[in-house]
Amino acid sequence: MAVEFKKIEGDSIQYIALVIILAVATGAGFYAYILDHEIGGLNGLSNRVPWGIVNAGIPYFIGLSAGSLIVSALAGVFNIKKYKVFSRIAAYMAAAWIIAAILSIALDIGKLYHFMNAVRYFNLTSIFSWNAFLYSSYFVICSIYLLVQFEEMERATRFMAGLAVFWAVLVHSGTGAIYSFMYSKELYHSALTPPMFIVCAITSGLGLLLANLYFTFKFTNRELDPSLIRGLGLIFAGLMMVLGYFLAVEGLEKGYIPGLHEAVQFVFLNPGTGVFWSFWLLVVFGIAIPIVIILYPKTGYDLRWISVAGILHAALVFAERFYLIVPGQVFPEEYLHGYELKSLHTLEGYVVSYTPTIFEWLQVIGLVAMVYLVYVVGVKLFALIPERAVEEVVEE
Amino acid sequence: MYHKQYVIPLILIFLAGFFTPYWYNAMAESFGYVPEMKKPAGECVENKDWMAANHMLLLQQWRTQAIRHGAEGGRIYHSSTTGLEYHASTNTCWECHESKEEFCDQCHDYVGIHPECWDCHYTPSIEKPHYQGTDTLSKFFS
Amino acid sequence: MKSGGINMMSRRRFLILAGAATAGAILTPQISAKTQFVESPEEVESNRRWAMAVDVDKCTECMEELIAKTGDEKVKPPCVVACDKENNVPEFEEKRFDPQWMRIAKLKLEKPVNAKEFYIPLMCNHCENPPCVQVCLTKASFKRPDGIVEIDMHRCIGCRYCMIACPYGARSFNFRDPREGLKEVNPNVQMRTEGVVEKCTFCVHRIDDAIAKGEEPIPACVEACHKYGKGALVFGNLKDPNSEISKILRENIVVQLRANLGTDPHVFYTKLGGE
Amino acid sequence: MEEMPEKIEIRQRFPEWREMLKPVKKFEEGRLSYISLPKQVDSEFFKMPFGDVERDLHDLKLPENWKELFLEAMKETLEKNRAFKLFMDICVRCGACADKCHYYIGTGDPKNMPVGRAELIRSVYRRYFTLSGKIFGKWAGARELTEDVVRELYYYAYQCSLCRRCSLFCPYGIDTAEIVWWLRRILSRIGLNQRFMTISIEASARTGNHLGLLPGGMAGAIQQGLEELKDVTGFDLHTYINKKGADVLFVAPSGDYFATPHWFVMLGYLLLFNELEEKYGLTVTWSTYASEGGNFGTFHSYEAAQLLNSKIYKEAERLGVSFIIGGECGHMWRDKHQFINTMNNPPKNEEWKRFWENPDLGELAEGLRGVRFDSYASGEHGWIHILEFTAALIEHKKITLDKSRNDHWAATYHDPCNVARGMGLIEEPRYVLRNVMNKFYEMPEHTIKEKTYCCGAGGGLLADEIMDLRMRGVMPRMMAARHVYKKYGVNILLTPCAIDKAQFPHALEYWKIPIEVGGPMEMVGNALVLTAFGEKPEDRQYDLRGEPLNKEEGE
Amino acid sequence: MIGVIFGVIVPYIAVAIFVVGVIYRFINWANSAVPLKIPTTGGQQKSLPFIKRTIYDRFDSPYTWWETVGRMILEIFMFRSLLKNTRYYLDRVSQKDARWLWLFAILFHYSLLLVLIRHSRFFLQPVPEFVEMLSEIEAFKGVFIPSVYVSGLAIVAGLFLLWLRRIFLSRERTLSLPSDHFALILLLAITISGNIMRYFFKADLEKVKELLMNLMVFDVGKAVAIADSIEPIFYVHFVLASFLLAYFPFSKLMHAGGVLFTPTRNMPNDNRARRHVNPWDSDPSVPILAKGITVGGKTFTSKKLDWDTYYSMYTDQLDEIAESDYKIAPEEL
Repeated sequence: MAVEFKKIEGDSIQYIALVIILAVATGAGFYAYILDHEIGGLNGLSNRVPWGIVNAGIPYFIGLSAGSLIVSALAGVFNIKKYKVFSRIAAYMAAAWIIAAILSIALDIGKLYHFMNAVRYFNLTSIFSWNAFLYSSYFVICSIYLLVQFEEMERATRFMAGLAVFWAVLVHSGTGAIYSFMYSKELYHSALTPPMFIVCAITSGLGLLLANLYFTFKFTNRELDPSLIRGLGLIFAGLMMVLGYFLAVEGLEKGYIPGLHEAVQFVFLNPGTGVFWSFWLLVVFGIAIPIVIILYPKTGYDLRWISVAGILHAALVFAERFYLIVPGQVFPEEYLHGYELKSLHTLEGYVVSYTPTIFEWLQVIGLVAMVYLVYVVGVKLFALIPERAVEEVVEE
Repeated sequence: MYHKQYVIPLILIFLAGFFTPYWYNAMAESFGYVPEMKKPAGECVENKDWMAANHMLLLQQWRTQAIRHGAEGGRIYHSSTTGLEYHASTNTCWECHESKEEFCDQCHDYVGIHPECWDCHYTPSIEKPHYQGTDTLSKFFS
Repeated sequence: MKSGGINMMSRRRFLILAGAATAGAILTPQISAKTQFVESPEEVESNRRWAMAVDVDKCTECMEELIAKTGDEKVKPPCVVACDKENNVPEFEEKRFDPQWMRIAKLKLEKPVNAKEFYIPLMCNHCENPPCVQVCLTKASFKRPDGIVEIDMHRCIGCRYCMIACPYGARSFNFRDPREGLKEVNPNVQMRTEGVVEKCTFCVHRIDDAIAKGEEPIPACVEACHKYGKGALVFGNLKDPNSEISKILRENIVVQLRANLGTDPHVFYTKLGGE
Repeated sequence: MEEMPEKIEIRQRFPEWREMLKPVKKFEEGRLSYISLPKQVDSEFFKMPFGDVERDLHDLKLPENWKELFLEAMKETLEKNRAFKLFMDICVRCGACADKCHYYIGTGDPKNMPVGRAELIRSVYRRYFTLSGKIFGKWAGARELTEDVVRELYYYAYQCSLCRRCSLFCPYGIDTAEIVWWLRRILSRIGLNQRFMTISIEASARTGNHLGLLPGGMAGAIQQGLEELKDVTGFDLHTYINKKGADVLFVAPSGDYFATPHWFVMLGYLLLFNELEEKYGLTVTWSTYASEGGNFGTFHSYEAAQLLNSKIYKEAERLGVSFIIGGECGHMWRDKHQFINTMNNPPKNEEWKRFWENPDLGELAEGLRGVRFDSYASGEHGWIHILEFTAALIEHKKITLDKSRNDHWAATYHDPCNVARGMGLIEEPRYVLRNVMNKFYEMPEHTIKEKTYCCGAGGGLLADEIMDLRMRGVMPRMMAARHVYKKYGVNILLTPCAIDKAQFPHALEYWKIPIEVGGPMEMVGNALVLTAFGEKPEDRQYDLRGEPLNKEEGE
Repeated sequence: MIGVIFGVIVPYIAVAIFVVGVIYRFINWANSAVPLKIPTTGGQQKSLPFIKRTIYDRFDSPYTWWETVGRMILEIFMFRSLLKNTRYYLDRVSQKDARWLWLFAILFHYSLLLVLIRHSRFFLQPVPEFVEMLSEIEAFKGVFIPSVYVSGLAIVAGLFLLWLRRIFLSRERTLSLPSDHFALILLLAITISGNIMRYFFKADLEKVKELLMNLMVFDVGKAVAIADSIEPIFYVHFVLASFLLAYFPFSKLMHAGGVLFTPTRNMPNDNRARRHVNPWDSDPSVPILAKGITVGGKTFTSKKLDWDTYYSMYTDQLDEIAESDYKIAPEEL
């Protein structure tokens, strides 16, 4: 018998309270945005560091989305039937995260109401322009994928799953390219970025999904088979190792170039900066510890520990995005090789500090809250969660 | 008639809603208000009636042209009504239409449209002192 | 325009249709200016390429004098002041988001101790291959046929991708409403609103005006530099072999900033470190 | 075993709109209800206009001026009922209601869509009561009233079970049941009544109950039940009938006195009442005069409904009870919940007034103090559903239950349409069931609670001659039942509705689903430990159906 | 001439018909009685205190006045009944939510609301700020010139989707009458002509507003003068809109007002707490049938079965029950 998906009743006090809290958080985020733009300059950005954490939200959310979708499509593309129970939640989350990503762009740009220009005057040479197309098409694909799942159209689901995975990889490479193709900033320019993005996307999306599944099933009092989660957890751990490998290779390669010694030292060995902390927190708490949690037998089978690992990793991937975007801007470029240049009237030539303000954090948190609001409302409106996620049910 | 307590207020709300313009305009004391524009000096670039409906298209085309091609062919406008040539600088229009309040705003306010042109572009209503060119710098450097 | 052969809007009917096309569908491109407005093709193939040359020696001299005179390490020389006023560049207390089209940088060799210090002006380099134009989502940054890289503020969405892409840090973002930071207004140059990116335009309005009148164009900074400074800045048409700038480029060793990126900037620095 | 019946063919047709306006000439076999005989509608106690003629649908024998009578009745209806008038006017034909109707799903007949059914009369309305219909005729969707149209109206008016499922999904709440109900009233004004329901109405008007049971018969039936209970429990139980001075009047649908599986519910009632009387001293009486809870008048017309339900408040007043408990029945609760207190004056006896001043059962029997009804009921109404009553007793721990006695049942619960959509009684039965049994499973979400599907025999359609229609109409419910049967191994379908209990056994057989039918009170009866009689949980050896409780040990 | 007829006479007539028509319909409906309290209960009733009644039940099965109002508001502003829509598959056991109709309906109705609010700038002087703000937000001010109003395009899309439903879905095609198509086509014509006027053949808005302002104060002389100078394209839109106004009260479009009257939604489910009195049967001590009903000049009276009649009919059996002191016990064998 096929898996049965069922809406939740959504009438408990806790549920309504959760919706209200999330709505308030979302509202606070948007209010922070309005304040930021009405007054101006409330964020920590500067003319040297024009992209901050709201911008880091774009790759972060896209990553969560793509990761989630790839998990969802596991069942379809690779025909792993037992993960079919999660495919709807994952695909729905993917669609929700992509909305957050697009909104993240919207919050970030200075003239929101001009955004239609990006569609009207599509610039073929701009990677961002392509990404705008990729994101919106990706959202459409996610939605169709979800729709065919709701309609239980088997073959269409298979096809859409394949297409969605392909598109997720494409979108992610594209997002990586936004940063990696920027030859004007030495620390940005790396061919490893797009593949690393994809790995990072899958791990973060998967990590958050693990926690998400655990909490969802717990709060809806539905049965969840730990072995299913364990299977996903192993994939999670494996990919985190790949991610660690990529980070190491990229860091070593940059450190090998004499011209970049100073910059690399600044990034990796200078504990006074947020960049340093973002990197090492990611490595230690975002990668090493989650891997240990999952591989250590005592914790690796415990759903609670697995979800802790998932949350740790997913949260600290945001630090990875920070580490990706900010150092390249903070560290001054060399305009004239061999010369030390210090501007009299601007901050050029100086190491600029970038500290996100509360307004920026509120925007990012607001977007996360919005995604969970969409999710929490979604499980009431749509049949997303299976009645029980147990392996026997699935294999029948 | 049954349920008078609901139906009569409903009818009243309907009437109040439908006839919003009456009480609204009565409160604003603007019954039958028609804007009066100050007649600008000189001939308009194009036919007046046509301009009333289409000036925004003209300005948009002209500005795009002027920005993108500038000296290479975007700045001169040949009127098809008068046959005259107009040179596009950001202030060409103000030569005839001396006052934004008495010309542009009259219509725009009337139909509730606020173009964002004047967010950036100079209007005669700006009170800050004009910059007169590099000559005025002599007070700093000489 | 001397030729006067351009009849931009020959028929009113055209405008009606143009309006239709612009609004009809989002994806319909705006009626192409080239096909509809510019009728003589040789005008598009421009015979001008604007560029600037900086005599670092003179510039340093001027700055040192000024600093000595005012005692202010960060004094703004005439070129910068002229630029700010001419182009309605606002001034804000907080340096973080204070837009600056032109600014002076202090330069010194990294390794040898007590090396001589130079001053050079920094501005938009009006590259031949501008990365900002490459990455702009909306084609708001564009390169005119005469080589000037400009921003169409009507289109800019404020994504700041161009600021990331620009190798020269030439661009500033308007975090605040720039009109708050203006004390004077130059009516001939549009102001900006918050949320768009701006940068040096080589005083494009002056160039266009001058061309229309048949004069030699001169940007405000160059004008001020010659009037009040040492005349370190030279502006001119590279395609004209007789122009002063062509001569300078022929006769001097010139340096471009970050030439290795292949962007081919068109602000040239000469006499770096003295001849 | 699990295959579908061999022969069921659902032909969906999508004719043009013009064809929809043409009356149907060919009536499907098994869907056409017989027209009443004179003895039913021209009897002393139930006299309808022009009931003195025997008719069939091919020979209507309408009165001469039937057209005027029809339009006059329609005009009267439009004035008397805003719902009817409004529903004539505001339908936008969005189609949201179409596949909500179980008869449409089962038959595929486009005129069985709720909107299609309403359009039949709406087209007549347009022709005679709106300007556009008068001017544009067919193009405004209007049509002449002819004898063929009347035939069609009759044919389709009696293919609706008044379940109101369409009304739930309609964006304007258009209630096809309301339209059909008043249409049946209009039809009755020109002498067209359906035979099956008028048999019961007439019997009820004459004897007090639909089955035509005389007082002795009814007493005998209850006595029979008490005897069976003696076999099951071993105790001498008793009950009261027509007893003045009792605390509570109990009214059950008359099916409960005889039919199976209703009968087991009856036993459940008796067990509960005995326990209450023995333990707390709360006396419950039955009545031969008010022996019918059901009300087939609610399928016929306002007046017929009023005629039938007028007895009960009178009897309550005569017996001097404090309030009334109603048994397990579906449409009865539409009538008792929404109609009865408008159609009648509530009782005015002292006991009633006193109780409703402080509606606490402790006023009647001290041991039951704390069980209150004032959160939702008042003395102007005074009816309590037996399951609400039981739920309250369970909540206040007034009765002792042994869940394990129902372990041989895996149950699912069918919400009767009128109870769910006319009353809102949704959680109480579930509360009771969860407390009396361990294995309780819900059917799929779209088929329960307020979205419940009709059994296909309500609204007077329990007639045998329309068996085809009934079996088609019950299909969605049966599909849901089969789903839980396969998924959870459910073996009993519980429903607090007499018509359901009559319909489902046939339907389950027809659709080849091997499960039983019962009522929640039967489960209560099984689980109820008669502590007042000294019963211990393990004492009971048989359930109410006479099956041994511990099969494995027993065999 | 065209201006006088279409610019002055037609709108006056249309507005008069609309206002009178709508009020007539309201009163007409209100003149019918509501005999019974018949809410369709979509959720758990208010009952015993321990029975969980959720927030949704409060709106689906309202008990108090406020809950009923809440139900109506949700119904009117969220089309909640349509949101619950499901679809039945003959070939499958499962049922699915089917919310497309809800989506299209919401798309159309909310666009219509926005469009109407935006149009208020032609009648109000000065134009209220929120109207301007709304226009600016939905138009992406500054991207297109003239600005593209999203609601103006969405309303066309919504109407088309609703119409395509009626054309391509066989069930909806069957039950659509010409008047259903007509209403959609009329609205499409109005919205499309409006869009054409906005983007392709422009009319002078300032004159349009002048015309309307003068019409409003019955300054016919001025209005006629202005009306003649407005571009003809305006009259296509204007006359169609006037026709819609006049057509509105006498068509199914009146569902907009009717939804407020619908007894299955606007009544609380509190039958057991508060008695509803039937206005044409306010003293129901004797059933109507026992009083007799008159049809076609003849009166039909049913005999009333009150206790005395009943007793007289079945005296012996009832006495037998009375003898056993109204108690039934199993027979002693």
